[in-house]
Amino acid sequence: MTNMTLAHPQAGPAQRPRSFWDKLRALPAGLLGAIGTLVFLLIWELIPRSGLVPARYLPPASAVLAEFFTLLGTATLWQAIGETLLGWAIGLAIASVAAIILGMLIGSSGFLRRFTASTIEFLRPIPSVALIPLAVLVFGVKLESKLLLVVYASFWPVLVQVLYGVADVDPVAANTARSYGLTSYIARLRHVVWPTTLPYLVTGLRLSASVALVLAVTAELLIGMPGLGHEIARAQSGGAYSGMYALVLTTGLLGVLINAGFRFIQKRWLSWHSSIRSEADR
Amino acid sequence: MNDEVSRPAASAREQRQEILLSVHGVQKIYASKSGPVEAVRDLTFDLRRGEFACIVGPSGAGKTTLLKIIAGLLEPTAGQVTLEGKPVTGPPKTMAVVFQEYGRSLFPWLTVQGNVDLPLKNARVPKDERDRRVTEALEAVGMAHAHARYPWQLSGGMQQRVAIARAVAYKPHILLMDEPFAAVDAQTRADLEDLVRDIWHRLGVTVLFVTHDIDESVYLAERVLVLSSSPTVVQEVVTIDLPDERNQLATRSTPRFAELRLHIHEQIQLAKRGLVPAQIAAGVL
Amino acid sequence: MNDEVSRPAASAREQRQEILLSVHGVQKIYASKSGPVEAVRDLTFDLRRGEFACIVGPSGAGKTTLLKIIAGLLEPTAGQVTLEGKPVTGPPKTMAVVFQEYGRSLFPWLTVQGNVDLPLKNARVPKDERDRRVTEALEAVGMAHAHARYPWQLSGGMQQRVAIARAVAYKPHILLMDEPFAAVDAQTRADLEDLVRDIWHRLGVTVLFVTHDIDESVYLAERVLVLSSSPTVVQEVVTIDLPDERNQLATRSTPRFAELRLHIHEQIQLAKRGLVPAQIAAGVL
Amino acid sequence: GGGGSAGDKGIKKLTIGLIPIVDVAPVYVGIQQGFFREEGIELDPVLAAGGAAIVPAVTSDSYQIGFSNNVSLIIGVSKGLPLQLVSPGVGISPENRSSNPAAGYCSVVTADSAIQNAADLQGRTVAVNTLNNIGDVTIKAALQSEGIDPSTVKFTELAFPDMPAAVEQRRVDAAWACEPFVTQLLDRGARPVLDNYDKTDPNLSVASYFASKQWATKNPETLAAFKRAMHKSMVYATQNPDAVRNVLTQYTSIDAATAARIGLPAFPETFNESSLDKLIQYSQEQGLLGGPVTVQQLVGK
Amino acid sequence: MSLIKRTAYFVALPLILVFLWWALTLNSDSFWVPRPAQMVSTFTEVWIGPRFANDVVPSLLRLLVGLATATVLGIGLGFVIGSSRTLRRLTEPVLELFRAIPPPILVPILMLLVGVNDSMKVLVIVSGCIWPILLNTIEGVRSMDEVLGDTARVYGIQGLSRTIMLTLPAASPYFVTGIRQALSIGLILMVISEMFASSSGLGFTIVAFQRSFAVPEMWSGIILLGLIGVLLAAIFAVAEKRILRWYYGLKEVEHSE
Ligand SMILES: Nc1ncnc2c1ncn2[C@@H]1O[C@H](COP(=O)(O)OP(=O)(O)OP(=O)(O)O)[C@@H](O)[C@H]1O
Ligand SMILES: Nc1ncnc2c1ncn2[C@@H]1O[C@H](COP(=O)(O)OP(=O)(O)OP(=O)(O)O)[C@@H](O)[C@H]1O
Ligand SMILES: [Mg+2]
Ligand SMILES: [Mg+2]
Repeated sequence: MTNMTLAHPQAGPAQRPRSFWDKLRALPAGLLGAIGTLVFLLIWELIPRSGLVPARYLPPASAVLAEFFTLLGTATLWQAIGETLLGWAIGLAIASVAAIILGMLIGSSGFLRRFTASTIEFLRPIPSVALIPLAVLVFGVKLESKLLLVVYASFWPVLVQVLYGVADVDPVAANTARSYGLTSYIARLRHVVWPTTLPYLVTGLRLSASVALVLAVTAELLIGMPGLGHEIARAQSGGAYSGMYALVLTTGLLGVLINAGFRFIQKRWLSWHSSIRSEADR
Repeated sequence: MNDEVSRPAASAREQRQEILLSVHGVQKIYASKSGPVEAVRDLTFDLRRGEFACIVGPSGAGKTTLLKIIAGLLEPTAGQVTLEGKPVTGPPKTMAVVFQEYGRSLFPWLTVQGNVDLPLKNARVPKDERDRRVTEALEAVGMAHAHARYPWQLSGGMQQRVAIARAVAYKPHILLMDEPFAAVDAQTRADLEDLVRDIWHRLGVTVLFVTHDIDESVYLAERVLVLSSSPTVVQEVVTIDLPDERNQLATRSTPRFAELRLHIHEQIQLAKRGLVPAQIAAGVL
Repeated sequence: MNDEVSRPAASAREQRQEILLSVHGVQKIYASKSGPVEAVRDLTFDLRRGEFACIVGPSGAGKTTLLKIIAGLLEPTAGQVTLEGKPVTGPPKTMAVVFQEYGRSLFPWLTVQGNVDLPLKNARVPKDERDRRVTEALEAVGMAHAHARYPWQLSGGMQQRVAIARAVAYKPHILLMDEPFAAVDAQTRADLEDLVRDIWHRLGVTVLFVTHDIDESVYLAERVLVLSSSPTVVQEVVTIDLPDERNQLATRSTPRFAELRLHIHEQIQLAKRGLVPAQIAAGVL
Repeated sequence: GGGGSAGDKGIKKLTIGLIPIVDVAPVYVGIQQGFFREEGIELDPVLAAGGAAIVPAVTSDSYQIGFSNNVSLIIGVSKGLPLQLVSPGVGISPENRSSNPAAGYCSVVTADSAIQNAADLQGRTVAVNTLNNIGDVTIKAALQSEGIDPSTVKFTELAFPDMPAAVEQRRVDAAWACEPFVTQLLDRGARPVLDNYDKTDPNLSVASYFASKQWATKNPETLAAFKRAMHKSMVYATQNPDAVRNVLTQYTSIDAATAARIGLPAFPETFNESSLDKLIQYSQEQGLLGGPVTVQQLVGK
Repeated sequence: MSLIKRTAYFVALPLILVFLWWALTLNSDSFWVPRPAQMVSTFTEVWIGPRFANDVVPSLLRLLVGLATATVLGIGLGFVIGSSRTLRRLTEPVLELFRAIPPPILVPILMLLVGVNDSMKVLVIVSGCIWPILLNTIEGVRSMDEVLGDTARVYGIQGLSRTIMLTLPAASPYFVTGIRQALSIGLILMVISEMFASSSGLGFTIVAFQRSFAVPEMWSGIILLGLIGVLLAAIFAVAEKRILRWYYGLKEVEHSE
């Protein structure tokens, strides 16, 4: 990839017109990202200003950003973020712990894997939003309802990843462990299965973290529990579109932060794993 | 490399005539989708304590199968393996195995130090002694400087040396190695061969070494067991009467070396054509 | 194996004295995070059409770097590579490369047939001729029976033979091979060595073969280029005056073989210690 | 959670499930005025996104009281849900209409100049917030009373907040909107074409506060106290529309300027039982009910 | 494994669960939890008949169109972005931001921008499904084996041929993974898109049942969704096994001893 230019053997003058691209390519990653963001904001600004879409429905980026920064100064926003994150964190924690324990159990037995496969395949695609009436029935309009949705949706990615991870234990590594006296189930779990599963697990957690956020906000939006989703619904029902977009932006940024956090953990904990290694090489 | 150390150990070895490992009538039939596969028909041989034996045989002869049975990782269909008087039913505590796939047998999430340490930790060896043994073993293979690195930061030869260090630190009575150098380059391979002989000399451990490579078997072993092709029996046992001090260039250039490798080569050619010398039929070594 | 075919090809080869590949003053400096790394300092040599040359050198000498430059995959920092009179700026049409990592150089989603066929299809060779060339090439490497299998269903040696068949079917004027047998077992390696010499004889292609293994270089080549360690120059060029008919056991047991390998071995030891014979300084072959 | 039965003496805590619309303003006014506290009730209003979440919450005792439109409640009771209407919530009255001539309450509005009256709706699409509910039930009833075949009008679902944009962009031909969106639409030149509530019954009871039968029988005193406080709140809200407008900015995102201009519904003191009967009848005719329902059953007599 | 054994494994746990459900609801008379027998009759009553053609089929069509669009867009964009490091770096923050926005929030926005129609619903599905496909494709293109790339170059495979002969198959295991993830997201979004502004469709029907307190009918809808999910996953698995036969063979070899 580094020597792509070689693919075009015509040297010299033919390469001149590419100089802008070459300059761009030389910039550091962070700066390129910033440029990309700016271009996106510019396009967003221009679409309503040019009248392509009425500004009332899609306010220009500048208006939304201004609204966003005003919101940042209000306690309401931070309270809403707090509510959303509370549901997110508790739900994700419950789902992960349950999925890890179940995944390790099911994954380490061929019988259990086959026995549960059809049920898992059936339950997994059921959209958690369809469970809203059930949630409200069982828990009422309380945090637990949100949790039910969040837990149900974020349980599956972790479970599936843990199952993959457990199945991926290298037979050579397992044999090595056995021949060096790591014969008990616990020792195998701790020294071989767990470290092998960890990278899969972290990937699962990363997926689940995003799903959990989506579900927390959706629950707030549809059931009407306090949090960012509810604020968005309120802004929308009041026709305060810039406020609504600012809140959507907040949600997006929150998602980005969560994802970045998990990437950081991944880098720190899993520096030994090939996927991270190759990332560092590039 | 091993000039000074080898002599006392060698003389000590001569006294040890006790049988350490005994393989008797071992047969293995795999159940596979396309019917049963007889990988190993009937293998019988003994290893004395402190001996260095190599097993050679054509590809698919069942060398890996045999090694796994000895290591207690696989149950034989018939026959028995006895280690230090006790029948082997699971991985024995006094045995260490070095697998061919070094890249997959080192745990990538542990450092070099951690890899060598893990079996000791699991065996609840006290911390002090563990540290001492790990350091010694890493020094023995010349990897002490890299103890904090991860396996994937090492070259193939270095990784294989770590795997050997792990086995050494475990202080086994018997060391099994399954084609350990098949995937390293020739120069590293030569270095590792010398390393293994050196360690064998110094620790007086019993070594059973599986290889494809006739030259390697002649260079390394005191005795070479030649396996027939499938269904596998012991085709011949060749005693390597080369001097105990060996040198990659000198030893390999001697006429006796050439004779021995030619002899084994012919035996394997015979084995491939399915000709088994009469003496084997009797099952005597 | 190659007894009957080799003689006429050999005589034809003697007449071909035309320079096919010319490497002149090639230098390569990698830009890396920890500053520039000079992998290759100044390499100059020529290959005649139909020649079989081996490159040996210590690990990290820049053998792979050199090969990639010749193959047009990497741009040299200084110097020039000329193939058939034209400077190399991208992968030339008349060249084929066999990489060391056979497992990674075959397309896993294509069958053996498909892999060999792909470059021809890309070059819009008519279907009839393509089929003929693919079948011929697979027969030449003894893989015709496995044409419908996928690469990952084959053993390492078989995979490498498919990679060679792909190069052969491509009908290159020059064939580059980068440590192609480093990761296959000794027996397969010997077979593949004979296969490569056989194909070279039959097709009269020019071969540049990079290896770690001194024995292999002596066994295979007409000429061996010994590289110094980094910063790399050509340390010495050794003409292999062994008879053209070679045999794994007989040839390797001859005294001349032993002499040649000892000589190259010593050169590499010198190179490792940074001693470069005066003749190299002049850049003359 | 049985928050309602927290100790018999002293203050009772009640959770009430509301929707963030104009209709529930009396509850907030009543809390402000201390009517509930006077009756020994600490009322905790919780805003849900829609009635769909409130009914299960009331049956599971998460909320003790809920707010919902009457058609939803009629359907629920007809399907066997143990619910009971406890206080009137919102409705219309001729006096109220006359004081808000232009800005209406929920009614069908359109910006399409081709649609002049209800008859022009034939073959067109009307957006309602929820299908098979009070909106389309009363619209169909109103159309029928005008002699128009309701099956010629197509209904689609759209959330109230999305209606102004949808009407303006001609994505639907007409919308059955609620405040503040009716006012928004009228500001942008839309015209009312059908006053479906008025056509159904000039004194229509639109929505109510309800409780579960079980809770109501177990807590008769608390229920009575709630009814008294709610009654006071309704009377106060009817007499002090400015207090209602003020309170709107607290629990909805309607701004003060809009709040000052929108039309307010009536806050009736009693159930208009005949209009409830009409709603039952229409719902029955339109095939929405699971079984027979009577007004007595609804109001728990 | 024999067919009988496989079937036994497939139905064993579901049967046990249904039995438990039956046993637990034997004596309860909850309004919200129907009994198995009642469920079966409701299910056939509700879904077998015109409702299937009027509500289920259009929903599934929208889902398929959405998935197909997301696949084409995701793979196409993924190829372009994945093959240039500069482009990757330029777009990364914006893509991350968009990916993090919960799709249900986009419904009102898309309604404003596109209107209330089938394309809005399809777009909602696309807006959620595209991310796993796009990101996986980028990853696949990015992590293509260097040796494989060099091999192709040496044999003169460049430009469009390179895309068709090398990049597409090499990245296929990745985007297939993406499509599999998109499948379940798509189903969720199909329901959500019909929850907001609709008058027909499977998601709408379930919500309508829920709002009119038709509890057994609502449950039957949830079960139908589950069945559709299983069916889609099964169909996809068959297709995947065929297309990626080489990949699974390769993995099997790598993972066996
Ligand atoms: N799990 C298995 N199931 C069925 N057959 C097997 C299995 N493992 C090995 N075999 C068969 O048993 C025979 C011996 O295999 P083994 O791996 O022991 O040979 P080997 O001598 O180690 O060969 P190599 O030198 O190629 O490593 C082969 O024919 C092989 O195909
Ligand atoms: N992309 C790169 N960036 C920086 N340095 C490099 C790069 N590739 C190779 N080098 C350095 O260049 C030198 C020569 O590398 P090269 O791979 O050509 O050696 P080699 O002779 O093929 O070694 P080996 O026998 O181990 O394959 C080494 O010191 C290596 O570290
Ligand atoms: Mg083996
Ligand atoms: Mg190299």
